[in-house]
Amino acid sequence: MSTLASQRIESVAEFLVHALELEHESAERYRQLAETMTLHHNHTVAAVFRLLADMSAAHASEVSARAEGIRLPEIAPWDFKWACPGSPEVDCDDFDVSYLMTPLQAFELALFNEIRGRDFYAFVATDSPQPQVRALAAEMAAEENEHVELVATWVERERLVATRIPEDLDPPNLQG
Amino acid sequence: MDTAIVTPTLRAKDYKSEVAPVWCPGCGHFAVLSAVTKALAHLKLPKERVAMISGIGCSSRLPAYVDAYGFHGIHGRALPLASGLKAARPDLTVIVAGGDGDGFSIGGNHFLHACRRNMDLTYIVMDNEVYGMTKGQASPTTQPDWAKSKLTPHGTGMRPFLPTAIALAAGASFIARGFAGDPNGLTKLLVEAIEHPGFAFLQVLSPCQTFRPEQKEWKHLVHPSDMAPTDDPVEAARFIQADDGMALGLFYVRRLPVWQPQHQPTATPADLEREFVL
Amino acid sequence: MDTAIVTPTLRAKDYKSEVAPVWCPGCGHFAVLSAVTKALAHLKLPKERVAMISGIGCSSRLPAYVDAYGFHGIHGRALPLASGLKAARPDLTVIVAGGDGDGFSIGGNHFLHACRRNMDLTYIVMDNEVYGMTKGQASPTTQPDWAKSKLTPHGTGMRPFLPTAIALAAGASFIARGFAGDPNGLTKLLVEAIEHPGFAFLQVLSPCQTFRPEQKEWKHLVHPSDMAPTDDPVEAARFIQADDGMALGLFYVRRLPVWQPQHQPTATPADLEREFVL
Amino acid sequence: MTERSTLAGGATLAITGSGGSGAVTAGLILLAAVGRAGYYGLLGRSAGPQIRGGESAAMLRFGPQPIECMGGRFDLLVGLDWENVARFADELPLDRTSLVLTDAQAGPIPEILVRSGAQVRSMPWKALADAQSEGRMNMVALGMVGAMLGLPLDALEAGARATLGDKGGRVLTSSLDCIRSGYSATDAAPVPPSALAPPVARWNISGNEAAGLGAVRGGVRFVAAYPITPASEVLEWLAPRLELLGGSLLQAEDELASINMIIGSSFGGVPSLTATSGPGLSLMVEGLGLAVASETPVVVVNVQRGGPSTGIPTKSEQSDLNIALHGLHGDAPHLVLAALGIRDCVYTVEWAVGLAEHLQTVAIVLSDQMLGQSRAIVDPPGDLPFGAVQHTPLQRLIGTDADPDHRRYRPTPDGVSPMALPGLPGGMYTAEGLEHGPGGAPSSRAIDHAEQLDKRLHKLTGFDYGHGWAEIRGEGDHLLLTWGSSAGPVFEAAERLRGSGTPTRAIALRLLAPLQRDALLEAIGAAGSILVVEQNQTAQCFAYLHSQRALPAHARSYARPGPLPLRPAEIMRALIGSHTREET
Amino acid sequence: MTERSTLAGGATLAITGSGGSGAVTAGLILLAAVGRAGYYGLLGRSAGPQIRGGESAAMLRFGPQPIECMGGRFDLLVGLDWENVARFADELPLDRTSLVLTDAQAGPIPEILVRSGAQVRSMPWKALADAQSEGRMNMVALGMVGAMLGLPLDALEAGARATLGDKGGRVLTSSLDCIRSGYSATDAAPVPPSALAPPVARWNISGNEAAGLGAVRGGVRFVAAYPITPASEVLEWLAPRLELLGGSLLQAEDELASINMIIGSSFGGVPSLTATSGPGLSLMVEGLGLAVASETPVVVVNVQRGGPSTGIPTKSEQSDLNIALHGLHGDAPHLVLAALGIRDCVYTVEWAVGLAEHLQTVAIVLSDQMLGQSRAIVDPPGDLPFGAVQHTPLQRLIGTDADPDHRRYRPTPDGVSPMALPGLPGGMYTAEGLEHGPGGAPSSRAIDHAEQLDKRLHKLTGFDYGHGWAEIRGEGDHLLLTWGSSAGPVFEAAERLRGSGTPTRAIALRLLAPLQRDALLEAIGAAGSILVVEQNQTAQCFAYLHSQRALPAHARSYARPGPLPLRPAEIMRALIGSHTREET
Ligand SMILES: Cc1ncc(C[n+]2csc(CCOP(=O)(O)OP(=O)(O)O)c2C)c(N)n1
Ligand SMILES: Cc1ncc(C[n+]2csc(CCOP(=O)(O)OP(=O)(O)O)c2C)c(N)n1
Ligand code: SF4
Ligand code: SF4
Ligand SMILES: [Mg+2]
Ligand SMILES: [Mg+2]
Repeated sequence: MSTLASQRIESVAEFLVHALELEHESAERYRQLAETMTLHHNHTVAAVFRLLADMSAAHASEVSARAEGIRLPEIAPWDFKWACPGSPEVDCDDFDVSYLMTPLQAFELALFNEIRGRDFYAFVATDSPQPQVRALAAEMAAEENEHVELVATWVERERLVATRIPEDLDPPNLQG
Repeated sequence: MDTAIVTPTLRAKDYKSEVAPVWCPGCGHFAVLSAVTKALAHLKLPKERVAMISGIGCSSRLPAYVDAYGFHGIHGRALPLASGLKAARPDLTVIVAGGDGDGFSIGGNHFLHACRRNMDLTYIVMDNEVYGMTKGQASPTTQPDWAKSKLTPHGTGMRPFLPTAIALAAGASFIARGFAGDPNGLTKLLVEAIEHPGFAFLQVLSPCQTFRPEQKEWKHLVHPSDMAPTDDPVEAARFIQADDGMALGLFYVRRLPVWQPQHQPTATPADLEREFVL
Repeated sequence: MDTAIVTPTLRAKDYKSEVAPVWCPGCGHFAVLSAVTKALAHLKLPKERVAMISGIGCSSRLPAYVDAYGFHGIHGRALPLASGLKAARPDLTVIVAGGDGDGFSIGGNHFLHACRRNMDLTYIVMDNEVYGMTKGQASPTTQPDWAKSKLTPHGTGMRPFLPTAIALAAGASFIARGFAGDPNGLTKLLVEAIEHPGFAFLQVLSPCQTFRPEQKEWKHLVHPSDMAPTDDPVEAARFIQADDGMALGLFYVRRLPVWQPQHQPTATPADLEREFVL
Repeated sequence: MTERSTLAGGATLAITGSGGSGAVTAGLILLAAVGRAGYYGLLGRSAGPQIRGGESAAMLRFGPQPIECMGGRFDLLVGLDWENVARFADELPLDRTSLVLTDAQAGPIPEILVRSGAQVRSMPWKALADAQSEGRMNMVALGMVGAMLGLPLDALEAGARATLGDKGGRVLTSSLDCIRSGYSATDAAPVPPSALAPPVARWNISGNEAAGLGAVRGGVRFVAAYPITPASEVLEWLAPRLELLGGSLLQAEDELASINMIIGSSFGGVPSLTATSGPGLSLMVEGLGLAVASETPVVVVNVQRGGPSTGIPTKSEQSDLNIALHGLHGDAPHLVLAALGIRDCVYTVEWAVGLAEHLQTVAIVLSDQMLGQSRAIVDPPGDLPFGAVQHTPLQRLIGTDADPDHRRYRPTPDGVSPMALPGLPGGMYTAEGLEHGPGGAPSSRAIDHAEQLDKRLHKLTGFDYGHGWAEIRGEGDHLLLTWGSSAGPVFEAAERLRGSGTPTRAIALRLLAPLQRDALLEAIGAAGSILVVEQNQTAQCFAYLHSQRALPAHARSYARPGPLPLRPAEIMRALIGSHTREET
Repeated sequence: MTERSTLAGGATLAITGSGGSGAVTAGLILLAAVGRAGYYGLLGRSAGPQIRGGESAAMLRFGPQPIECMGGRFDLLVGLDWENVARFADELPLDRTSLVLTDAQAGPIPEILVRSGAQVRSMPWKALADAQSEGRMNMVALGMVGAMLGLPLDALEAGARATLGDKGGRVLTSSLDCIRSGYSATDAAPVPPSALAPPVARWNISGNEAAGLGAVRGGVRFVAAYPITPASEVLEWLAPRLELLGGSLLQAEDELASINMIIGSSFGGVPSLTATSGPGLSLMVEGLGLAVASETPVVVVNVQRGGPSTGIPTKSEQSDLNIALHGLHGDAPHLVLAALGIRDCVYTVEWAVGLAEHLQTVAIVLSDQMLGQSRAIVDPPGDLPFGAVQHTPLQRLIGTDADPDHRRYRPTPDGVSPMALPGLPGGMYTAEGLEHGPGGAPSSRAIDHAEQLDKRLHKLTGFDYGHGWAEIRGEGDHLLLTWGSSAGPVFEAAERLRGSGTPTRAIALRLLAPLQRDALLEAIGAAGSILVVEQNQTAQCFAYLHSQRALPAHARSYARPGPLPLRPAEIMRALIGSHTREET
């Protein structure tokens, strides 16, 4: 799936809204995953997702800070210029999540997402007709790239210790 | 205008309640929850004017996860519950949510009549072609040869229920299909459904991670509808009969009279008593 | 052949029971009774192999008037009653009869699922667009502006239920419309319906003399369908969407897999017990 | 011929005839006429199995005191014709002092009536009717009977106007002509116009109308329902009138829908009700359980008919007590009330609405075909005369902005928690049918289950219902205990027993659940002989009272199914043996 | 650690763990293993609200005598991990003599367990598991526990093979490796292979499977049903097996359909059944009334769960007795039975089918989540050991060509009329839900109504049910009276009381309606102290027995709702006060 923006981003304000949405969405998605993993007692993976959520949230507030004083346009969820079905760090993934997932799988998922995020910024950094946007996007791409590298090291480290968690032999719980 | 009270804009997550979903991680229903909250945020609907109504099923757990008024009713009866609420309280935005079992099996009759009645409701069916909550039996939308449930060891052998075709035949005024894997498209459909005056039916393909893992493939099978939304039932019928069940979008939308009692009181019970006097 | 036992041929009247109908003189249901007996006679069906199943309503009184096995069940549940019977006894000719209230209002869900299931049943709905038995309230097929019932003083304001459209959308394999005022045409449709392997739905316009006297006009409004029976659902959908509700004839017929469990015993309960042994 | 009637100055009569003869219309006019003439009255009816037309009978009893049951015998039988009258023979007991009026032209009187020994008089109805341009035999007969009963002509005319008013001028004029012609053809002494007219205008009302009125008096503004005999008239009365009150009625696709619709509307804050009969109630029990569990107030008026299953739709019986009390799965405490008469339908339904709202629960009100489809001339019901004073008016405890704690299901001393209505900013919650904690979140914990079960039970059992739980009349060592519509014949039986020297007390239960056991045991006191009277096969109330240990061991049961109404004489016989005067 | 167990040579233990830890699977293997080792056993389970995964607990009790309830305390708690184990604290009572096994790596033991005072021992499960190529901690723990319990290794291995057989070879091999590694890592003395194996191979069966088996033994060949927790396994067991027997199961669109479908198939002559739980039963009551009125035999197995409304789907309760007895509108007598244990599900359902067929009526069988979803090692149930001899085998009276009179509903001395099946030339009739005459034609006549009501009641009350109506054990001045699944803890309580010098008799009712009142009163005799025990809030059976005047005035009630199972100790306490040995 292409991770490039579907149309050109034309202004700083527009770009900031995209960046904010990307980071918020990402934070929320990780937070949700962390909660569900907690509910299903997969604490290691929950912790991974919580960490990722915090990273995205921190990023979001950075973007917020940059947006200080700028009038941001309101963009409907479906009018964002993503090329993925949704924002790049959330809705490009092709990953299974399961309550039995391992930290390795979680980091791999995160790496995949962070790469989409970085690529988005990188694409805008070359594609936007607006030099200010290009500059800003390049800066963000660089930051995002640090994330990618960080997560990549985590993935590597996990690969060394990873064990396969055997499948759950227990039957599902009945409800309703 | 400087005196206007500005309510702070709510983000989607502000419409989430504090209750943690019991759903399996990876369940499509999460995306529906997220789309619902995005749509509410986009429409800037005051939380207290929204009512989420459901039946029983994994999908029907949705109301508790939205920070609005809610009613988690009984299996198959979400639509009448919502219809009664809307009839009595036209001022509310009433959204009904449930599963394919809840809505098309035990609740099929109410679906038919809700389509006909055309009250201003939004009905989201999270279709996973299975009964998730009761451990994976075939639902009306299950393919006839799906034989993984012990209750139907050779498959149901029945033609699948075609939700959009039934909705059209029953007279629904808004018929659309979304996909949990396309959350923003889904949000858009949901916003349109909520804004539509009348009964808006939104089928959402929402994979069941646990009992229908093969539905992971859906993301490769869905495709945008190749027809612009029509208001012509004949055209819509033709499209729907030919549809592979995987087309996404708004198929049919039509302005039809909305059923909503709204009477001004002109008498008191004491006035009515006069008719009995000899 | 001279040794063959010749059973005397039964005439239609031999299929009438001794019970006198309680219907109002002039009620369209008489014509349906007559068509049923004619069809049975024409098909030379042994009475004891025929089962007439119904719900509650004036129309649902039919079984007692036919000299065959019968079950006068409860309101809206004729189809499941018949489906259970047919599942257990595939050797019988099972005919289901009832009204528009019984079949489309309270019984709507079973109608949907019976169409999908496609068991070899014949379902006759005597449609008079009213609840006759309970003194004339609006039924699902009643026009929205019919305001003669005190329960709906301004009319129902709801789009009428389109039985043939719903049947088609739900997957019925035989869809036809007859008219009580055309008893021979009706008999022909009925014979075809009974002979059709699968779920045959026959809507019969059957005027209610008492609560819908204006239905006397129907005889001037009905007309033969201008389409030959089709097996193409798209074509049928187009026709039905454009139909004025007064076209008579067989609209749609298609060979589809018939749902019928029929298993040969290969074990005894004692055999099954072995699985529990440690 | 009225001398044998137990109430001085009244009579019991029936008008029979086949479809088109107008027996029922004549009965309706006569009821309106006796009302205008200052009497109380009660009009019941019976019909053959035909959907329309067919034989029918109108049964009227009237007199100077309120009429609460049809009584035991008929003074007068007006036979417009004799088609299939045998069908009604059980319902129209005649004896030697009864009088049968007919027109010889209608043919010979059926053997079964002849056997009663009643006197027979032939009247020239047909001839008189033929003499009019648009002669109506029923109206001629009505005129004659009115004169013989000593009713003023203007009362008959007014009755005809009230009854036929909407049929259009010609029908009315010709009917009035016939009535006058019949009236003047008798040799009865003329009666001064409306001699007995009471100071306060009385009401002419059916039980089903009364139930509808009780609903709106109680505050009901939304009804969803599915038609069913014999409850439909409740709905037909309500539909147009709710609109006048700013409310509405929705005809649902079935009873599963109707009960859930009113749960939805009530959740929205609008007091809501439905009406049905046995088969419909059966379909509602799952919904009722949801209302109990989610603490959403709803009221169901169940107009009972003969059971089981489709049973006898047009006849009365009190056989739905069991399902009303116990038809919900799980431990699902709720209110069950029963109307004690036609007029009492107003009170009982009004009270039920108030109780359901106040206690945030389900109230099932049992009426029956006899109450619902009979009409009566009654005193205007004033304000609700009973119920505990401190709770008046009974209404829902609504959450407000000022509430510090909006947990929907939080336990409170009386078990009732304020209910936030959609629209209240701070009150958001999800109503639940799953067991839940105080905030409404689903819970399967033992402690939450116990707490919520206890809350839902305690709010009902701990409530002070005042004195509306029963109607108690008379004193005596003998006790007749009953419920619902059997109150009428029971009260009359007790009164007659007292009159004939057998001091008898009568208790009719209006509130069946929660049973006011202590009050009941006190009211029963040391009664030497106790008979529990009800109209069903299996003595459902008798068993219920025993289940609550509210009956002494020597209490006996008199229970028999419908369709025939209970009669005072059989109750008297059952209580004190056969030495009571023989009347059916 | 097993010395405190009431049954010598057995133990009660629980295995807890979160989703994926395999606690339930380990429990299933252990049950199979104790069975192979010659013990009886009972395995229950509990889970969190998550649809899949989440915390769960398997609870096993085993011993040399049949195990009929979980007992009052746990000897051993095997904590694979401690996730949310507090949820189960109520269900897993521990005391100072209990032993908790865990792997210290699973983290600190929750406070609530520490407080019980139980000893705690840490085991190297994780280390042992990690040493295996596909290490499963649960299997290592299982091996260790098996060794500590004195089970032979071959029994554990056979248990694993039986339980995991269909998961594929790798899963099984690695599991066996782990079991062996755990087994050999204990210092327990080796046990000879399957030392205790009984002469007759016992069964490993759940209550829901047993109900299914009872159905087919009774002759059921058609089932229509709609899935619902906790009844679905009855259906899942039946669906493929009915086909082997030449029958079938139809998954219906809802419960309204399923009940009417089986009425249709039964009308066609095929014994038919459905299974459901409270909400589904609620939807079926209208259909059940039709079956009663039309005299069409059908059986409903109602696997009770916590109520009211959606309630607590996964937990047990005995709160559907009211609706089962009284949930039908009108006077609609029918049979109500309750299974007294897992093995008894076979008998009770088989008997119910026979009775329904023979008496042409409805039989509702009450099971519950605890019976239905627990598994047990039991003796093979032989032929139905009870019921009146003269009616064996119980089956439908089918009309034949030889019948002179084919009026379907004609009264007969025992109230049962031959039923012609479609296909019989002379037998045509229309089955009716309206009241009817003997031939089936609708009738609203009092005489027909009385006759048919009487027929339908009398055929049930006049029947000789033999001695299957209850199970009675022991003698004594004290009496514990119960019904359904509470029989297990009640029998154990009575046995323990007898053992400790308090002669106590126990009666468990299997046939609740029609109540065998005379036999019950005789069995109650002159008991000095009587306690009616049941698992619901409102003492439904206690009230019912009183309603039938089948209880002396001094009888007391011990009723409490679910979800916690009744325990022998609380019953003992309730019967004779607090001087019984303190156990929860
Ligand atoms: C009357 C009734 N019948 C059956 C059930 C059991 N039940 C609970 S949820 C469910 C099906 C849910 O399937 P669906 O609506 O598709 O939701 P999903 O879990 O797949 O999201 C069933 C059969 C019930 N709760 N009530
Ligand atoms: C559960 C239930 N609800 C309502 C009724 C009342 N009822 C009997 S027949 C009928 C409607 C009949 O209408 P239809 O099926 O159109 O038959 P028709 O009399 O017009 O032939 C109704 C509402 C009932 N018997 N049972
Ligand atoms: S069982 Fe299926 S539908 Fe239910 S929560 Fe899990 S994935 Fe979702
Ligand atoms: S009421 Fe109407 S439908 Fe019923 S019998 Fe009379 S004419 Fe026929
Ligand atoms: Mg589903
Ligand atoms: Mg009709």
